[in-house]
Amino acid sequence: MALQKNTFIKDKLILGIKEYMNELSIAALIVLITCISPLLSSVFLAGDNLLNLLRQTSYTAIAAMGMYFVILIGGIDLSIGATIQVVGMVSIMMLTSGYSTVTTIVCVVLIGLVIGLVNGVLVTFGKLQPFVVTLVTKSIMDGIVLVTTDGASISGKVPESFVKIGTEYIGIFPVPVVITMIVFGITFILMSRTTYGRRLFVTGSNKVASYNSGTNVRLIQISAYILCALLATISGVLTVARIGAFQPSTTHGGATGMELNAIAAAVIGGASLSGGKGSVIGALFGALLYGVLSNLFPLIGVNSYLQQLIQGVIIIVAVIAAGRNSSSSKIKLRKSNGGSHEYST
Amino acid sequence: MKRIVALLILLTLAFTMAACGQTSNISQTPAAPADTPSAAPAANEGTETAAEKNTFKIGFSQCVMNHPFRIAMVDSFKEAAKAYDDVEIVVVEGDGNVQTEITNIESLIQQGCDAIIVSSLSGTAIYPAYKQVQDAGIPLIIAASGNAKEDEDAYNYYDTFVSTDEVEMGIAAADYANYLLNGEGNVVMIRGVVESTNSINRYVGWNQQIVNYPGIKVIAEQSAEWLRLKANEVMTNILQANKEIDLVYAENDEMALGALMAIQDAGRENEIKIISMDGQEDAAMEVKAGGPFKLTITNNSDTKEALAAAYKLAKGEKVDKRIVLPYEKVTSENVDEYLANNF
Amino acid sequence: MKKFELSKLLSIIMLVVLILLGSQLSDSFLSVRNFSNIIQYSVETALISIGMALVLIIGGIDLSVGSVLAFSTVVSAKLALAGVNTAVILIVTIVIGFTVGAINGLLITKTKVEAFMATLGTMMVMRACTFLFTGGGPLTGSIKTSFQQIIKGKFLNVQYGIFYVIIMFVLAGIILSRTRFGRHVYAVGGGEETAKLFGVQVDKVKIAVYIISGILAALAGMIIAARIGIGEPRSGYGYEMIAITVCVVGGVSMTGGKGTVTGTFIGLMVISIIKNLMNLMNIDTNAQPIVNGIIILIVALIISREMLGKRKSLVKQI
Amino acid sequence: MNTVLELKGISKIFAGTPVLDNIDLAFKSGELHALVGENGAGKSTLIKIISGVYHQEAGKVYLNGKEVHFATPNSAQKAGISTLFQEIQEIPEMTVAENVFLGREPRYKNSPIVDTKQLKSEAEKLVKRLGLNIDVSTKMRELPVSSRKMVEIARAMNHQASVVIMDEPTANLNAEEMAALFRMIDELKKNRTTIIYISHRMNEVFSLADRVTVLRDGKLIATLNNDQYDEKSLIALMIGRELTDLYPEREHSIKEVVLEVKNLSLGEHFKNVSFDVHKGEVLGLAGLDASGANAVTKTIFGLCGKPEGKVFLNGAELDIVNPSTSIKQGMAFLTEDRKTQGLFLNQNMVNNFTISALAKVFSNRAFMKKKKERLESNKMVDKLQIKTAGLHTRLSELSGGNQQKVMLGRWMLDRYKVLIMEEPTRGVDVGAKSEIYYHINKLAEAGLAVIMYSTEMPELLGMCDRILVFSGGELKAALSKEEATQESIMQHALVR
Repeated sequence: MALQKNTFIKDKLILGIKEYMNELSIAALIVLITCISPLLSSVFLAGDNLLNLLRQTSYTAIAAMGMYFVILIGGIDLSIGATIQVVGMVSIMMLTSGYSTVTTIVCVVLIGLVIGLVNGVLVTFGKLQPFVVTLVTKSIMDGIVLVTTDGASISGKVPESFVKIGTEYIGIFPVPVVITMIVFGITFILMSRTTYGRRLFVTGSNKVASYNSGTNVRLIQISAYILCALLATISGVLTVARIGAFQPSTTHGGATGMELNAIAAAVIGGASLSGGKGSVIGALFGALLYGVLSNLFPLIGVNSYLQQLIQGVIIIVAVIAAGRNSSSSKIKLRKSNGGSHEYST
Repeated sequence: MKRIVALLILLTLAFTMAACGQTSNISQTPAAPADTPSAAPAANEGTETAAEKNTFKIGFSQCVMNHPFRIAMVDSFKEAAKAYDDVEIVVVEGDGNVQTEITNIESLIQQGCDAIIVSSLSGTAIYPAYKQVQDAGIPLIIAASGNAKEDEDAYNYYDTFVSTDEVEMGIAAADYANYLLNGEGNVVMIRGVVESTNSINRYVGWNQQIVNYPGIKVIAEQSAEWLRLKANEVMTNILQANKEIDLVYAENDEMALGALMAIQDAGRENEIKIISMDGQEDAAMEVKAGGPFKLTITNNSDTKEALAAAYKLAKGEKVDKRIVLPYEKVTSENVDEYLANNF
Repeated sequence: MKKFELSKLLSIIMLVVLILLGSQLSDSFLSVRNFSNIIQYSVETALISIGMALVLIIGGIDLSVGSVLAFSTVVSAKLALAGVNTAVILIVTIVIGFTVGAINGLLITKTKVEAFMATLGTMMVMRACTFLFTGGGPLTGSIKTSFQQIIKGKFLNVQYGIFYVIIMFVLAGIILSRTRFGRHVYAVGGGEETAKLFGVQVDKVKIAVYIISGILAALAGMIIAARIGIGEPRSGYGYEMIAITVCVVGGVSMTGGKGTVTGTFIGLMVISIIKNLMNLMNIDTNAQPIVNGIIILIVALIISREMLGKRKSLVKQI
Repeated sequence: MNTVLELKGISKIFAGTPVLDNIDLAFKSGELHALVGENGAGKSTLIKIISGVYHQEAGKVYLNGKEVHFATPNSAQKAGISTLFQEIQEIPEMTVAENVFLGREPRYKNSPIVDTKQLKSEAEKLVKRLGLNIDVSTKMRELPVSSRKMVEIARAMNHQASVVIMDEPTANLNAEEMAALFRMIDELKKNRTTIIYISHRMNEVFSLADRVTVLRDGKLIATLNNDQYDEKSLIALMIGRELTDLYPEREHSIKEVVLEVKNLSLGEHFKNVSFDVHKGEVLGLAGLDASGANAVTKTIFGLCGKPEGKVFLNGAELDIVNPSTSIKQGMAFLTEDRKTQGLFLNQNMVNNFTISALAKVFSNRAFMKKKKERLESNKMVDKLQIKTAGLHTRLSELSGGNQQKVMLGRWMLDRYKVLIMEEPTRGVDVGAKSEIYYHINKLAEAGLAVIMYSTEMPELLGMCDRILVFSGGELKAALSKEEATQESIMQHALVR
């Protein structure tokens, strides 16, 4: 008998722990930082600050969860910062010219959909590297924003209902935080409970095998880019709703840096750029870790360049740690044509 | 497990670095020697009793620290604070990213500042932070944020606005161009990062005024993102494309200097004049040298006024809603004096 | 050479078309002076792109080049301002590039970190170091020494920059196509484990390639310091993306194993000419990213079609 | 005969489990020494230690009496040990000549510059010696599989090694190429080169080996001269028990036609192919490289786009679009290369099992039935006797035979009408082979129509009710079980 019946429950447990090892360790780290934070700053744990922290984190967290889908299938999306810009611009332009909040949101969601579709189609049917495709779409969207606004900010009368999305609270939680939790809930269920999630996951692991076992790989791939762009859209709406005005920023820094933050968060959370690894929780926790540190550093008075330096080091160390954790004891040999063979003898 | 250990090591490292940074680079300099070194917790406890306190905590949020002007602001702020024996200052620096700025300002609020000075280039995007400061009941002073006019939203958030008027600077540049060209000529405009507030303001001012001089034509307008190297290359290409150029207007000195190099390389320094802004030392030197570089308009980086306003506001006194700092036109006439006074 | 390779010809055709188009669009385009300008200003991009091409051929990526460039710019400017001898500056620059490259290489080979993440980390760290080094703004004071001659100097009335570009490409071409190291670079990108089994010292080749990339980026930084005469810490933002674009347009595959120095040169010319033309024609600054993006997309699509066409296979490509 | 290479007390441990346990073995000069054993017996590990890929935990290796320690494959090669690995080792983007000389490129004296002329001419000479007709400037990826394998053989020969290790060298070769390989082996033996030969194909071992060493579970069981064993005794040594019959009997009850292929054509690959497959039948497809046999299986499953002609499934026309639509209509497909085309190596067993039946069996609308998934997967592990630590095990941690069983299990979780198999037992040891055959029979008995494409002749002969032989893109013969022999198949396969 290869497997005993009583191992069934144990197996389920191991399955769970193994699947979420990365996430658990990041969560532990966040808790740890929170616990030692009073030693560094008395302000960090104050109620207001924690809520602020969560709000600050929510924009990145939503984008990181979107990025997770693209990274999962072995792609990358460098255009989300530009997507956030376009979404913000269109929202404010529509709202200030009298469209209602609902109409505006429907419109920008459609725009997000189209952006994702374009990325996905170019990658899938254009047979182009995702890196190149999304770099190009980013460049084009940056241009569109600059041409439309002439670089100037847009402000004006924005309906109260829209601003509330960014500023109000539900219970004690700011709306963006609640929306982050909802997005997380939906994506979590999508990934863990639906066949679509399973197909995404295995497609990232081996595209050809997934195709051969009956997955519509092209559709899955395109859908991942659409999901990513949609979540970027949500992040964009939340950002702009908080501000109630739009400020273009196409050079480094600003929303343009969002793609790298999102990638870093997803990877710190255990995703691998070669695909087929990681989880939504990981992306969320990765973003949270990032948020905790970028909140804590100014409180304890770390110089801004030193902050950047530390962030860089964190990325490297986190990725090294994630790699160590997942590489099993087996030595794998990659075969020349893409497959791999273990030491089978 | 390994992962946790690794991250722990890293974190220790990070905080050690942070601690090191605190001693050298950081800006939490209690002006009053009597103050305890662990300023943050002490201040926090003390917020409730601000009125009875004999020191005031004034926060300064600088948006970015990659430009001489921005650094000069912070330096002058620290310098000015020394004149007060009951002021403690906290400086936070952003990395040019509005999210970081907002986080920083929130941290100033959390640390219980009695007045907050914000210097931002993020236009309207920073307004939520302004609102938070206002909501927290802390006086807000805007310094050198380059807002064109008191626009409605921001006006409600801040207590006073201390800055040069960059639109005026643009107008002055256009006037001087007209003077140099005698009302007629081809102008090349080199712009900074087009979406940055000061580029927009200088651009607005220039355009507003230049329509009054119909003889002056802008024949090329390209961005060089505030950078000397980019300006050098862009200008080289523009020189290639245009045989008749009379004047180059660059939105900052760095770009003007890059353009100057290109003009010298092309051997056209006798036909082209240059005007720009910022009043950097090397630009002033060029003006003094008497070459094509004719004018640089200084932006005022002195935060003495802002600090004074903040101090008054913290004490509960009233100040003017808008304090306009003077700008200075540096030309061959006053360049010696300028250099002697400032460098 | 051996067989008729359309893809090679294709990029040359694209270049020719672009030049013809340019001559129609702008009168000042087709002149010796303008082309010397184009090449003169592509020295830094050329250096970084050659390094990036090598890195892409081994199947990696190096996002840290822009930051390495910035760091070496401020360091060499500081040294030049202090009146240090140019040779010493050169050595220091090479040491900087070597160190960062070696760190990248070691991270990627020894700790098995994905190249993207490892170099993203060093990118942030080096950028931070650059600002910490200058304290934020550019180093004050202008360099007015012989140091500037490294780029301003002329030989036979031709600026050094043009020689640098020619020498670098010829050298890289020889190394990549004619030396054992060059073959091993292709082998590592084409099939790492196979190369290992065949006796190629994969890790050493990888580390060497990242070091080369680092050194070239650092040299580019030194040239910038000489060119503009100051230490500007904001130098090099986005250069990694420009270099990757140059390589991709030149037919270097991001999946490794494919790409040539000739291709990289053509890619560089295409990108530089587009930039030059947009300035010459005074195209609205705001619209430039759009034009740029669309041209790159078209070129990339053509190249990818061409590569697909060559792959004959029974099974339909997904 | 003197000893060239000697292993003393070699042990190797992976993840706490010993894979090799105290192996003593001596290889003599000029002999062909076969290593046999089931997958997991330690053969590949042993040769990887000899060739410097792995390092032993204990024990010593002596080459010509001197102790050696190879840090890298490179140092082993320099010492005269050349290895031909099981998987084709190549750089697809490089030319044949460059591949042959990779790592040892000829150079101009005292310079790092490669002598490309010499490189090319030497490669040409070598390729000629092997009787190959290929241009050495072609890129590897442009060659058919068998030629690529031959190039690799050329590379191994090129080292003028004193020891040549061959791991499954004939796996991708056609008959002519095999003959060329055997000629090369003879030549090498004449030059007193030692050959260490690993193969699952017993007939090769019998005809080529001077001595045979049997490994089982990491232990050395026996080393025998070629007159000391027969097939049965050797297999018994390998699996540790008597194997009654490799190809178990199946109840023959051929019923109605399930799949009807009518005048199917696909470009240059095959023309006008027509045949039927019956319920409960195992139909074999045989043919050399590019004969069309393999293209037919792939085409029917929808991997090659829309072909000309028609295919009927239970009387209704089969809509050939892509694998997804084929699976929906009741087709199942076991791919030939499990690692690149079939399995998700970094995923657990559940994900690998249930993927094809997700829509029909394991979901309610779009939602997964996770409990059912685990339950059924567990049942499948028991049914197929897969050796694993549990369902959480990543596929990369399983042996080849167990991986193959997982792939087979994937198509047993739902009711399919036709199962197409390509090389169902490639790289699988004898024990697992017989188990897989057993399950194929069970499936056929349960009413599945099975189409089997294989290059392993004994397998086709042992398993199939009928064998279709292809050549030059045409269906040349349909042989019944009685008519089919190795000779009759080859006769039709070689017709030009």
